[in-house]
Amino acid sequence: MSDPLDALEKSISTLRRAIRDASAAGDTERASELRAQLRRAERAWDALLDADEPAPAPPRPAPEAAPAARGAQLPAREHVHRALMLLGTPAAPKLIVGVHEAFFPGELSASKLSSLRRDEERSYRSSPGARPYYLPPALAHDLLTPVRALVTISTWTLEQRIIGPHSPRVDFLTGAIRIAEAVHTAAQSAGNGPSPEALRLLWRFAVNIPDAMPKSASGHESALDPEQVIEAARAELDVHADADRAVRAEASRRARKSLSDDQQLFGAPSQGVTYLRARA
Amino acid sequence: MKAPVDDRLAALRGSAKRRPYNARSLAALENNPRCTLRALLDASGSDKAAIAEHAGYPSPFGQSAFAFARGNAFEAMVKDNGCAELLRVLRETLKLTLPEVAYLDLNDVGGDGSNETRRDRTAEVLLQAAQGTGDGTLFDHPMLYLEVGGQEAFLEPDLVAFRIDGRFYIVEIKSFPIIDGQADPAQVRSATTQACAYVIALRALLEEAGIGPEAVSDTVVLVAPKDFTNRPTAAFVDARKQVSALTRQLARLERISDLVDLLPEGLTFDLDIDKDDKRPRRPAEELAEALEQVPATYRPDCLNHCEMAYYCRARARAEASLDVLGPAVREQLGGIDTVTMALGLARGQLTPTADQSDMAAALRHAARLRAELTGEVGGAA
Amino acid sequence: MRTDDTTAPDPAAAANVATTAILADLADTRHKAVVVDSPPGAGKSTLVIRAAQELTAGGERPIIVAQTNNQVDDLIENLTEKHPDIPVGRLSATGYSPPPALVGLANTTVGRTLDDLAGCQIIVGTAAKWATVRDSTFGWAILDESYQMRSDMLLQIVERFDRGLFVGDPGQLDPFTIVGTERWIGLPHDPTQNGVSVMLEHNPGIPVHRLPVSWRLPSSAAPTVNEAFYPFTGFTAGTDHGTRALGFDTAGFGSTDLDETLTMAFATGWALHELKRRHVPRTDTETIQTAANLAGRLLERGAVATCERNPDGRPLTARDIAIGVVHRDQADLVRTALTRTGHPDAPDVAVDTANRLQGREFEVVIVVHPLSGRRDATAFHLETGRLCVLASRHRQACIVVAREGIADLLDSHPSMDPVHLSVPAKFPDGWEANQVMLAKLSQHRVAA
Amino acid sequence: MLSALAHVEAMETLEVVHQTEFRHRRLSGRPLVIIPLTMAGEAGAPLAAMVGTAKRDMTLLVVPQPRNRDQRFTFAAELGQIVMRYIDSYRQDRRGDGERSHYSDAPQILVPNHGGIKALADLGRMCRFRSASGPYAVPDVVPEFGMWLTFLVDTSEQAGTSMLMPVTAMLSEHWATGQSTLEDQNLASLMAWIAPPDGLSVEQALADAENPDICPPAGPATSPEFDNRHLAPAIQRFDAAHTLGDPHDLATAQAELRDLVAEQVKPTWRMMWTAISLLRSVPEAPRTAKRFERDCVSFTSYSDYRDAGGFPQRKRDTAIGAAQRLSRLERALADFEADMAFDDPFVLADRRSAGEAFAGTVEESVPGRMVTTAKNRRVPRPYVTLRTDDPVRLAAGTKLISPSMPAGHKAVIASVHPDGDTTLVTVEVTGGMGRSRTPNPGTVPEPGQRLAYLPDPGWRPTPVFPASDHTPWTHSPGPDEPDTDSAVPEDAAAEEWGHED
Repeated sequence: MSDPLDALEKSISTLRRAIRDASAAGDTERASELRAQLRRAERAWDALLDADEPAPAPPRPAPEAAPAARGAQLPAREHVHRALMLLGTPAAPKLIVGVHEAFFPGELSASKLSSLRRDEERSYRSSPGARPYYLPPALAHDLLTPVRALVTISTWTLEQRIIGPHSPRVDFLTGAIRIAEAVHTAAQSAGNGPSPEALRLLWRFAVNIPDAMPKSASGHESALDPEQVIEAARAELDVHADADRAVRAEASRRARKSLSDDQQLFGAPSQGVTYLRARA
Repeated sequence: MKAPVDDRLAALRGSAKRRPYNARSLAALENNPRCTLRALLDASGSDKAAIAEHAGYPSPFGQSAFAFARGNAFEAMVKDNGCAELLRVLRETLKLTLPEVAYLDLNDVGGDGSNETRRDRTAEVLLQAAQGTGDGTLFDHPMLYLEVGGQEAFLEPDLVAFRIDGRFYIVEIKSFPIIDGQADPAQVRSATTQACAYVIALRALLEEAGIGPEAVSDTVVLVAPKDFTNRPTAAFVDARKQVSALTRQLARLERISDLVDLLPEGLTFDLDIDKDDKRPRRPAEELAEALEQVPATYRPDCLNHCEMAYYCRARARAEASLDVLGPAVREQLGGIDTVTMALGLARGQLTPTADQSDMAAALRHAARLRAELTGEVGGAA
Repeated sequence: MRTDDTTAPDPAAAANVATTAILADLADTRHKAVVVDSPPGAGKSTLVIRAAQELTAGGERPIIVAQTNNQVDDLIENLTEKHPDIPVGRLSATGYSPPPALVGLANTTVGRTLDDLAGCQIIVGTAAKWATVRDSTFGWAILDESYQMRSDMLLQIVERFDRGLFVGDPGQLDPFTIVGTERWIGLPHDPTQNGVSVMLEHNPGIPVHRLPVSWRLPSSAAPTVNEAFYPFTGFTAGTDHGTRALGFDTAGFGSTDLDETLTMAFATGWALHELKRRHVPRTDTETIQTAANLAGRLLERGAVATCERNPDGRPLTARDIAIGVVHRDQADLVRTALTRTGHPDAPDVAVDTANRLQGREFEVVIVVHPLSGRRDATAFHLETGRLCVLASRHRQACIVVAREGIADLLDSHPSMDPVHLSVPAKFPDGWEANQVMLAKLSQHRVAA
Repeated sequence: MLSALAHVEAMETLEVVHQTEFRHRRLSGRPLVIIPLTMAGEAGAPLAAMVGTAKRDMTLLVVPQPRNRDQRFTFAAELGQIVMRYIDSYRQDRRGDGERSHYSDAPQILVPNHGGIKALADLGRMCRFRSASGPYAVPDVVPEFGMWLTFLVDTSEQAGTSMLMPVTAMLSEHWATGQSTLEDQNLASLMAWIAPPDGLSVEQALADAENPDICPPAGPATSPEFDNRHLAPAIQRFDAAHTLGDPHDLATAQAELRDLVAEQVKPTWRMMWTAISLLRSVPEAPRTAKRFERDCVSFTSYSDYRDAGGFPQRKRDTAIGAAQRLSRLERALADFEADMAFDDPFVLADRRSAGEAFAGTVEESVPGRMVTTAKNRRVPRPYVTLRTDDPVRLAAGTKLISPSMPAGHKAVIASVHPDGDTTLVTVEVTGGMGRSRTPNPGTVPEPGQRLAYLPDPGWRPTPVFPASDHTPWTHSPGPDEPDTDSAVPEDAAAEEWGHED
């Protein structure tokens, strides 16, 4: 028992028990103090183990942060607008960030996006028309209430901003076509070609569209053919387009008749639910 | 006779708010149906964790924030972009046709997220689909409803898919992986049992509209990450046995009055929580006394799922019950309940009853062999 | 695919229709295999012999694969009796000594290698023995009791034949392994599965026939066994009410419980002899002695069985009676208990576990219920096949000995079975089957 | 029954009880201990591992952000290097010639519990199909490490092997506690019974063992409380530092994470070595050496396969592979159980109490009995009758071996007769008597001699299956259906780690 290691291990156990007692008694201050002691004791144990033991590996250098690129100074809503314009469909913040990172320089975080969305309605209502465009939510086809998960652009038509049962798929396919076109353009241009992020984004779309992947798929994005993706997406789009268009058109007609201008942008209040009941 | 039972159950719970049933607690009914204590605590909607803690046995069940975050992130990813990933796997497994993509979000109804509104809206759209007048294929977070032992239970599957042939499928999205076509059976089991509650609730909903049970498949679709990737894959789980097992347990719940009738008058598990400092005012000893009035059936695997397990284990230890050692030992000592009895018979200190004579002979023989051996190798331990 | 139309009203006619369809498929060279599912006592052996004879007549030299030496001996005995003109070979391991019934048969040769049996037109052996044969291939194999043959065993013998007739009872016990591993679950070629399922999994389109008539089970038993263990396929009893009957030689006196139970069984074909409720080890003396005493009492009083084979009645002997148990130690104890009954013939009563009683037939079977006296039911004890074997061995009556409390045990049974992906649940479910049996037995209950 | 009684005794006395005389598992002189930790909710995401061949020689590897694919493989490579260095040290000394030569020693990896094996299995599966070139390339050692891990995990499924073992299994094989098998899987609880810390009663030690503040879980899962209270914030700080790119902050965050994880894993590390020294104090069973020889052979043959650049193990067994493995596993289990009963009087007694073996005193012996064999030879077949108190449930015809007789002794039960409270068993001695017509002295039990018999697991022919490229029609899909299981999955490279969102 004369081994200092044993003695230290004992005091470590004692410390742990004391921590348990302190936490059980709700004494967090004492517990964290004891924790610090425990940590010191554990370090001492390490030191005792072997004087020659190599020091803990030096932390691996972190990959260098991407240098701030041009365009980074644009306000966030400009980034969002640009990404949405590329997609041409209502989109969730995550996809907007994805499109942004794939095709545009600068920082855009999802958290920034959500605070942005809260501001839009307030800013519109305080002075409608003060801005060239707003970023309102999409509208549900039945209740015409806001679909808060999806962001649109106020300059789009109501049809574009309404979400019917088929719209998520239609918008996904449309988005796939637009992204493929953008990748294609980048590949044709004189620059560096599409970014890895862009190829990755396209790949994520393509794997979920029948026949959009090359036949002998080795499974990674570099093998993708944007034109094939476009063709495949169009083929499936043809299946859904009519049904989707009909619902969106009907709903927008209804919206134009029953909703005020600002409601046409930011959606009917949820009292609309009673209307639904009556209809059902 | 219904009212008195409900009153007795309410009295058992006391001043605390009733804990409503959910898919998880319904699934837990299958774990240890023999346990009276658990049945009463569940039926009365008592807070088992709080009771166990006040009795001196805080339950160690907690969910890691990582698991929670991962579960949510995976489900969101699967449903991103118009359920793109989900559609791909459902087209593979359920053979959904190309036009079957219509998506209805039932997480709220025009911003109204109350259970009742969502339940009504869910009923409306699912019945439309079943009757061929709706065009939904994917129903995101519908709100189902089931009456359990006279209490309401709101149940929220991850997704219900409706196939063109007129069948609903419960789709469970889980973040544990399917590696080379296999997943952890315990996790599959718990996901399946929860899905069974949805199957039963959905069937109940359709039944009111005169639609038979075959409209809801008892094959559940499990969507989970494939291998070590983040991409989903889907697998079928044949839940027929679990559906009938859970149906049985729900039926047993209706018979809770048999158990309630056996309880002493005035028994309650009320903690008498102080309105201000949220601490129980009831003396812990008093609670312990109340708990002891009710028989519990402890099994070691209760430690994996029941909040009361540590309490019950302590009780079983105090009673020297062989339950502590688990079914393997119990099985060998059939008919003997306690350590005291087993060793008393083995050492010949207790006289066996006629019932026990076989076991006593076997125990004495085993004890003799052990004595010979430990004599040879120098005593036990 | 299921092919047979079994709506024929007359059992014999229905069975003929099925047999004709099976033989037609055998003659049809498009099929690599033909499967025949046979409920208990549906004339499986008759079919095997008929098929062997037909194949031989068509110029084939078929082999027959059975699972145990007893099964091989029985098959050979039947074959030579029905077709004394066909030379039959018995492929055996060293150390095998044929039972008396086979010793004097002129057209049977026992050999250790195929060379010893060159002149035989049909060669019969156990799967284990066939697994040692190399480099010979036959046109046809008839695989008897093939639902009890594990997939890995089939793999060892499959190269010995081009095409196979798989015959067996899907309701009986599945093969098992002592090795606990989940690594093969969900694979179509899981080696712990039975050979028939694995073969069908890889060969869609194989014709699957079903024999529609149980010639063994009396009309009192066929519907219950059908409902409990074969819920998705129907079969009927081959005999009418009244064709089979049991009667006592002597009037009962003295031991009333036993007599009451025997009377119930004789009158209705079923009896549940229920002992008082207790949790007991599986070796519980009282249960075991009661099972033995029932047999002893039956022998003591003497019984006459009437049936289609013996319309004028035939006295039952100890060899007509079996006692079925779950565990081997129970069987050992029952054998000892039989000697204690004092009846000189009692030791001749067959006593065995469900596994070993598979494929056998008796007039009266006494069963120690797998769940009797248990505190909880394990998957092993709930396994449908086990109860199915025990409840379907009899031609006249089945007596179940159990402690009270099985209903409660089932009622509070937790469903803890692991659930696996993409694996169809095994049906019928053990719990449901037990419920059906218990519901039936409760109508024939005698409290002891 | 005996082991059940041992647990009951332990429960009453609150002390562990021996249930074997020996340790039936080989314990290497230089085992490699690995304690793997994984991140909750993630598919086989390693969080950390502590690894080393001595208590004082330990390495802690931590993945600061387990969701990051590159960091995971950096971790796999680092752990892989340590493990491969250890394995390679056993690929040096080879004995024997030609085909039959094999390495004289084999590695032994010890993990705390079965979960640890599962974690290594997942890691092996994750690594073995990876490629060191092309897209998503990983360091060279990763696939090699993955294949070796898979090999070791596969062997651990086979009874009696010792190359990868959970320490809890080794401990609970020897010591019976007064708790359930479920609780026995918790290393701290098990150690609380076997060797409670100085000054603590078993009861107190047990309470401590289930308290994550005192005994953090032995993994692979960490305690949810630790995750939420300490680990999640620390990972967040690391991520933040990583994003901001300040090297000083990053180093601090990383050091903090290391300290946190070290605090969680070190109590288990120390306990592992205490457990190992406890196990060392239990004498090794005689037949362990023979089984270890088989380990060496299988280690050698896999090593040669790797040297020849063999493919990684398949995702799932083929029909023939599965059948072969099943036969191997069944055989090994039957042999191991017989070996244990043969070596160990405690195990034998357990089987005696169940009637599966018996011991007694010879009452009568007919050493001169002869029979004529099928080959017409006269051979000695003595009859020996024993009287036993054991509840014998073996039937006539059962083949027997005996640990009390010289090697090679074989017998078969001729008859079993109950006689009052005892049983008379007559056996025919069939082997181990030498080649002459009279049995060698000492090979036939004599009256008054005490001896034990147990069933002979016997010799079984190794089953012969079709060649692996000739799966027969019963076990393979038809020609028009594709074989879905090629040796290397086509999507190996595509098995990417997904979007980290």
